[in-house]
Amino acid sequence: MSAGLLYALAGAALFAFGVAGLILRSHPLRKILAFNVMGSGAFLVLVGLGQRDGTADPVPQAMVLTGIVVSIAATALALALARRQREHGNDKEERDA
Amino acid sequence: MLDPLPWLILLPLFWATLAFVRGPGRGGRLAVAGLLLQLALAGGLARQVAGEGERVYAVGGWGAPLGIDLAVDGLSAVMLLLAQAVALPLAVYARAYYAAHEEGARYFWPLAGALLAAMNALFLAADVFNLYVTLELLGLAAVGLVAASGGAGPVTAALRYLMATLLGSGAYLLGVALLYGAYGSVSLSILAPLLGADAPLAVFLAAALMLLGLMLKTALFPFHFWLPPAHGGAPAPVSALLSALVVKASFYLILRLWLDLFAPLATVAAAQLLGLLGAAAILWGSLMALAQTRLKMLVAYSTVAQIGYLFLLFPLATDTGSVASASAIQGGVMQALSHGLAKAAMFAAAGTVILSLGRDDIARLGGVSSRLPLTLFTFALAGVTLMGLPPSGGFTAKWLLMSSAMHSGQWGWVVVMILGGLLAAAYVFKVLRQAFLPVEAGTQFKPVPRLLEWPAFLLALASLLLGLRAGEVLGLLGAG
Amino acid sequence: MNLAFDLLLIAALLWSAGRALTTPDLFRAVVLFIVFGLLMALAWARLDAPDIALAEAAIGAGLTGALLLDALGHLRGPVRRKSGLIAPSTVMSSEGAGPPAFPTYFLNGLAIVLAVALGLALAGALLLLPEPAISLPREVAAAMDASGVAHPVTAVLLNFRGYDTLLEVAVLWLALLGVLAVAGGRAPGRAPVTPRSARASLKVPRLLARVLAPLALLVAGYLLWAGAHQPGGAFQAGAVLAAAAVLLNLAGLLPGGATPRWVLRAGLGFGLLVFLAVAAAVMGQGVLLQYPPAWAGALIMLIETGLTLSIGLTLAGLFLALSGASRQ
Amino acid sequence: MGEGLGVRDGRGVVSVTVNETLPLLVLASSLIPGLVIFSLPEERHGLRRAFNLTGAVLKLLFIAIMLWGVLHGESYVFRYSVLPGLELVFKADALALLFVTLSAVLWFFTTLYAIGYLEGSPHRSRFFGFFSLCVTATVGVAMAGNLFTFFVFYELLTLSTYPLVVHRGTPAALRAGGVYLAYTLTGGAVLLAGVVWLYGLLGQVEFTQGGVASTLGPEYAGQLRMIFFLLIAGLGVKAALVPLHGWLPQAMVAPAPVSALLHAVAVVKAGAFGIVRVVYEVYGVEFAQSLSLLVPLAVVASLTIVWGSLRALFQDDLKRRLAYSTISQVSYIALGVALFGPVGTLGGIVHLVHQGIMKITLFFCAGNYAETLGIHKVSDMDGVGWRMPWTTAAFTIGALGMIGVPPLAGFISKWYLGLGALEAGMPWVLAVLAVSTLLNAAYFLPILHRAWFRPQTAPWPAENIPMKNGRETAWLLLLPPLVTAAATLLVGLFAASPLSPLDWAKLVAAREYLNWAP
Repeated sequence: MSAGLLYALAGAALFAFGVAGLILRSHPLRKILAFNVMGSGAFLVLVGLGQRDGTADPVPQAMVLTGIVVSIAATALALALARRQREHGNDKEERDA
Repeated sequence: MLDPLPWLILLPLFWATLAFVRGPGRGGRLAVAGLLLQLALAGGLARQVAGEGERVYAVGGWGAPLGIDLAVDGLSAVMLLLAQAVALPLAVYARAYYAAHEEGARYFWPLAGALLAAMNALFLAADVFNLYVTLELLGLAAVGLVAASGGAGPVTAALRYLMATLLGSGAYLLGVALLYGAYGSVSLSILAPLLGADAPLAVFLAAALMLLGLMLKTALFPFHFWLPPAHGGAPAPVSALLSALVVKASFYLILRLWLDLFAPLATVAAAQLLGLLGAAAILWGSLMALAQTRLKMLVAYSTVAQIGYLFLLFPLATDTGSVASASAIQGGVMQALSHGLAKAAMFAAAGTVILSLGRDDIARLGGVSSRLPLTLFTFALAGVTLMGLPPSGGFTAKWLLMSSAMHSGQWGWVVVMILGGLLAAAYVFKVLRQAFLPVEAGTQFKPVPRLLEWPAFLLALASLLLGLRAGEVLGLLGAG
Repeated sequence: MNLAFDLLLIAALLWSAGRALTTPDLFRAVVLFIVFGLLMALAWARLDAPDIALAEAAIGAGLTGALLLDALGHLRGPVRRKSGLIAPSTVMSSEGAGPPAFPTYFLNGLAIVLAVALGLALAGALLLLPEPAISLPREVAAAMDASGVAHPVTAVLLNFRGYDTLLEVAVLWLALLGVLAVAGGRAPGRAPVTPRSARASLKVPRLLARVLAPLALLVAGYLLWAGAHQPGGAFQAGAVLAAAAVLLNLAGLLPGGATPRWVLRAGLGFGLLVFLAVAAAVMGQGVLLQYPPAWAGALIMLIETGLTLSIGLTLAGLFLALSGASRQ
Repeated sequence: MGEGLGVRDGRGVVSVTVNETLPLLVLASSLIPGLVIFSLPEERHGLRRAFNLTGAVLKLLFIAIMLWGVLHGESYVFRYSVLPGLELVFKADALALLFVTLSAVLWFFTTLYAIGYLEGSPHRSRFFGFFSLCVTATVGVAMAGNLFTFFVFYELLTLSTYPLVVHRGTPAALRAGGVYLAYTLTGGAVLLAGVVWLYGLLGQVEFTQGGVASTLGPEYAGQLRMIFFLLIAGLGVKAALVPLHGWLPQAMVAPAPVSALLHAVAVVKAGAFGIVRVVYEVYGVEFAQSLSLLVPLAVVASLTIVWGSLRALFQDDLKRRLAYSTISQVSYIALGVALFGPVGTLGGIVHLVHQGIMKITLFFCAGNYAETLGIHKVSDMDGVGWRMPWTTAAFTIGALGMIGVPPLAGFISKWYLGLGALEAGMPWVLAVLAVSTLLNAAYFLPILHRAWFRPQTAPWPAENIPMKNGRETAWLLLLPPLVTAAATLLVGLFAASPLSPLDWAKLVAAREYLNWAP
């Protein structure tokens, strides 16, 4: 078994972890972690599977670079929303108190 | 002469960036001008397709599989036209709306520009990884627009929407990875001939993952949970853009993949399952719409229901090449178009009512019929399309889907469509009847600018007249 | 030996990811996630993907980690009351609050079963997959001469699939827009909410920041220049720039803020505009993003320079807007 | 996307001749005033009136031209392709002209009446706008040249009448509107299923003398029966066939001019007219007979006739009594259609016109009683004949006509229906007619008795319009019922003369039964 395929298998497992986490965990920060794990899983499958014959393949590598940037973009937006939501929660609590 | 194809993607990005540089809340006029040009470009492109048929555009001159191809056929041309035709009046509406209602206005124009660029890029893409990038662009722009007003409700809705859309694109991306692993290419035109019924398990998994992810983004029942709060809670121009166009974009992609890529893999059972989910969406969405007490939530649930009709085409189009299949696809596309126009009009009308009345309780709409007659008329005309009554585009869609169902002997869908139409009538008239009540004591109707009422009316009128020009639309659809 | 290393690394990856998602303490979860990111960088290096390894370390583990740690103070614990009493959360479900009801159990169980099934099906599918029909590495190698650069990943990223990159830059810029819209959209005059744990864990000595920041600038320049023929490029360089900005901010030398002035806005839009302008300009000759062969190298360098600046600003902006917004 | 997925040819009309434009002009003469009226400010009464009446007169003019033309062998057809194989067709054939003339004439008088009736009430722009749309839809139903076009306008009729029914905005009106929609939209949906099914089998369903369904082989008999059931059920809602009639008594909360139009020409009649078209020109009466579809239809119609009359007996509310009477009377049309043979056809078709004239008279009068004296109940009508002699005279003519007293319009209808029943070999229908006539007398004569022969016992509930210069009520309220009452008398008296409704109905019947000369 080539390293590529091995890491692709690991990617599949990570993806499943991420999906489960995204569905099961309720805290937004945890969901953000889960989504990142899921993304990393998909990236590993993309590159690992593409290189299962053992030679480097620049095309999926470039795609993953794109994917990483997309991931941080989504993460930042999600964090902004989660923080804003929490502030609303605090405000509401203060009003209620 | 300008080649419309790449400019449909570059132009909205240009005006979005410039609007951003100009500063918060600025750039509305630029956007309207840009959209006007885009509409002309989309029209030009449609004419090209109608005349010369499908067109492939190799970005960078490399061509698939090394480079990225863009492609346009009848279906993409129709969807591009829809997107610009809905967005232009909505941009005019949004300028008037945000002049009266500042919340959420700060980054509306750059976000809307990015949204349109993403949508146009998606309709033109012919490469599954490039489609992933456009999907992310579209999803983030949509989430940003929902959240932009910053209120507690919209922010919570946006977060939920973001998680749903990220899960969806994650699944899609894994599908892309599997396809690349199986065939070594991500180009639709290269992949399509390689796929057969004997494809390895990974390809079946890829198909399932990609379609599931897109169904989540399209908010097909039971994945609709994120849609009503997001569409119902956003400012009206945003709700209109989202309900009219964004869910259609991911539906378009489902249709595209189903027809062009995964056709050999598609089984009758899978198609029936999609149809059943669509039927459940129609019934559940309509019932939920009927149960709402807030106007915009009702309209949002109506979107859940109307999306269901789109998915009825899959069981009807199983027997590829037959009359039933052709008219099912035509019906599905007509539904996407007419719902796009009508729902944009309806959300815009609801926004006008809210701006004028300062509230959106359905039970307290008394007097709208006499104080905002044009807006109410807009709502009613849009409602005619949703109910699928003649001569609207919604009726033509339903006619085509029903004939297809009868041709293929699938009577169950006919019953669903009839029930769906009646339920739609129930929730539309639930609003209209309240509007006929006398003005409630102590209610102030703020005067609204004409630019708020007329764009919505034109959209509703377009959704109605679409039924009479269906022949041309379907002609274009069949051209590529 | 290699196999043993791979297996160990994969075990560590799975462990850190799993723990990050399950450990009860959020701070621990974030730290575990950063560890996961660094392990991922190792994995990429092991897969002959040094570009991704660099990006993963800088962006995936570094910047994401900084964002997460910064957010942690605002998101940890149940919603606070003025009186200091801890009340059950209303807006956000706090973790571990009471036993879930039956349908939740059922749905959770279903989700776990589905995830396991998905993982197994994927594993099976991967093992059964035959060799692909098309070999893109060969195509890339054949077209390298015409690409204007010597490093294949850069060639793919900025030439063969440059269009993806164009849209990706738009995604990044868009995320910043979203963050600014959300973080800066509040009504003025609202009382700020000071987070409990604040940013104590992230304090950076000023001297360190003053030394590291110019160094980072140098590294970024090198990465940008190197990208043409070896691993590196605009994204990695931009990430290093952003890291410098984050350091300065943490040292208190660079204020955060959720409403950029126009010069800053112009800088943020600059990279995208340069990219768009090049894309549009070359269309006079041919199609979208088709560089004239003689100019390809120069144009790519131009785009990359614009992108580095813009990406650096944007990534830094994501951090500064988020942290600045909470301190307004 | 594969070839053949869409269709290239979606062109509409290329060139339009005068003969093609006339049907469109007939539609436009109420559509355009309607749209203009919507945009008029509420207080522009004069301009609104001008648009309304100009439209009504123009419509009459266009129809007169077409009547003349059809008698001289011209044909007026307009076609527009919506989808390949799906056309909007407007055609002025004999049957269409019969109905369209009736609608246009009665619209004219109802407009006059409505102007008088709504004097001083709010939301008149909205009212007259939808009123004009409603007539446009009715005219479209009348001139529809195929089943699809018919369906389009049939649904438009539903939509444009709803605002009229709920016009007053009272809880009762809104409730009635809800019931009305529930019935008619469901009916429309059932009709749609039938229409789509039939189009699936036939490709095109153009209204053709002798029908088009008989081209299908005998193996389709089962499907055609199912489709017939769906079509009649869909149409039966508007035609108020028992048990689909529940909406009609509720809808009488609408203002009197609306009720007048609803009961005489627009909604109820559209349903009945649709049944005529389906039996004669979609199935063909002989083919329908061979599928044994006519006897069940006759039975349903007979049940409706008797049931409606029975219920009318027990209503104290005048408009409600009239509403149940409509249920009964409109089914004469369906009954006539179901009687196989030219004479029955004649009876059914002529009743389409006669019932309209008589019933509109009665509703005008009921509106006058309510508007002038506040009388809504039969029990308040004691002595009203001497306070409002002209109105009551008109009412009397209408009521006697409904009972079938010769030589009034209703007599002609019943005479031919009776003869038709014998010709069709269904003598039991005579018994239905006899019972119905007795019941008609039983619920109308007491009203006349109260009005003329009982002294006024209590003050009028609300005398809004006082007696002035010997005029019992406003001119615009009085004139229309007098004209239609006169017409009730005249179409009966001069039934045998050329161009009378009976004569025109003979023309229609002669075309349906090729070997028959009246």
